[in-house]
Amino acid sequence: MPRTITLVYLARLREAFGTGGEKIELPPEVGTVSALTHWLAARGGAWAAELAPGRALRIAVNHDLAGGETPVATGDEIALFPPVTGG
Amino acid sequence: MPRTITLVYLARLREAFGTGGEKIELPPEVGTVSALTHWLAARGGAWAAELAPGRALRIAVNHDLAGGETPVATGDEIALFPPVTGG
Amino acid sequence: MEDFDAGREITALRAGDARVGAVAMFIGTVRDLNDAHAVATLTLEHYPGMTEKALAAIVDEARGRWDISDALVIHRVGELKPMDQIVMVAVTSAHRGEAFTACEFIMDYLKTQAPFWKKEATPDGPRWVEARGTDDQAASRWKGQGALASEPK
Amino acid sequence: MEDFDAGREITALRAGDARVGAVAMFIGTVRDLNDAHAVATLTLEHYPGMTEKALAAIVDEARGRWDISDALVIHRVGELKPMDQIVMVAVTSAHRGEAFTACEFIMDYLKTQAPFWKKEATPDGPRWVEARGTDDQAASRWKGQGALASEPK
Repeated sequence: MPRTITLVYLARLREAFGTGGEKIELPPEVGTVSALTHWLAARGGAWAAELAPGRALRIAVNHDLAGGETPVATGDEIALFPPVTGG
Repeated sequence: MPRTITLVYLARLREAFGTGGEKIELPPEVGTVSALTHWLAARGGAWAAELAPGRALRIAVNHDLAGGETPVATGDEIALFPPVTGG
Repeated sequence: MEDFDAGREITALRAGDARVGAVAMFIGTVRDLNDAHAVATLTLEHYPGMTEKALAAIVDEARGRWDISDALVIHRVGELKPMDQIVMVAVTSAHRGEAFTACEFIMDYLKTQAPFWKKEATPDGPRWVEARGTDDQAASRWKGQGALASEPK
Repeated sequence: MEDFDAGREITALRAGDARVGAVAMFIGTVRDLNDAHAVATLTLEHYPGMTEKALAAIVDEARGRWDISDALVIHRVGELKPMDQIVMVAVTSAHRGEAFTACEFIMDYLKTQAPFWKKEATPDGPRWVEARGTDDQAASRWKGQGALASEPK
């Protein structure tokens, strides 16, 4: 059964990746936020640069801020973005 | 030479004394705020009650808050009032 | 004394100053219940002459302590009713920390240093509002950094 | 996104509630100079869906921590210019201490938790504003009293 999730890219990441998001099929070994960002970084280029360890990155799963151990499941909307700067 | 000062009574003190103020001649022995309030308290009645030791009292000399040791001089405007409650 | 329009006052306070990034504001309003007394009307008395001087001194003190752009205090006197506005303090600054802190400082000092007195009309008759110990405590927070020149010795 | 009238918003927020004695408010505005960069325009991006949820969570958290009557957050998105209003936070309460504290809490958390991003147009080209360490410090002041449910683990 395909495990489809929606990825959302915001602000600087949206510009770096050249898209506001995409739908992807999760590979079987990706079960957490941390595994997902490693898997995306392996695409190389802007992905490797923006998702490198040490780059400030925030992730929301279904509109809630999430940590590296947060599980990723079919149907989730997962957003990647830099630290927020509103207000 | 007469030493005239202006006394101003505000809020509860104005009501207790039945007047918003008066001009008085300072007796020679009254040189400070503390001596002035003792001298006024000696009038008895509402004066003794409102100016009794332990009653919360604030004094301003020429529109600046003053302490007991603040000097009193000819021409001063001296205001007596309860702790403030604005805002 | 006439009511004020907080939005208009703030607009005027920051007009033309593009260095301002933060506006902190406080408005005090008349409650219909105070210390368990129902309040029909609230009468604010002040001490003309000293009031203006005290408010200016409080604002000057805030300017000396924090890097603020501008500050405004409006305080009404006379008879007010529940939900009426009593006082407004607004502070503009480049940054929010200074704006918030200076605004709270001005309110705390106004509550303990500015010559205003409240008299409530209640079902049991008129009642002068008593000063609160919590207001003295709030004002004393600021003492460590130097006291107001106009403070009692 | 349309501008807001702070005075009108506050009037609506406290309308009909005579228990309110204090309104604390903050307005953030666009500065023409930020981190030594001249700013011609500022574009606010957000994350529709999460933005509303994050702002509601921040306000709920403030309601849980302090005895406040009501709270309001307005945050604009899109292109703004120097001196434009960006954000407004207002809190009503019976007493001023709670109003001030809850208002400052909401702003501190909004700055670090709500999904908004600023991009400046400067003479040297566009520039994404970097998050400030001082904002994290400001938000961390509130940690001792229990954390937001939506915080990263």
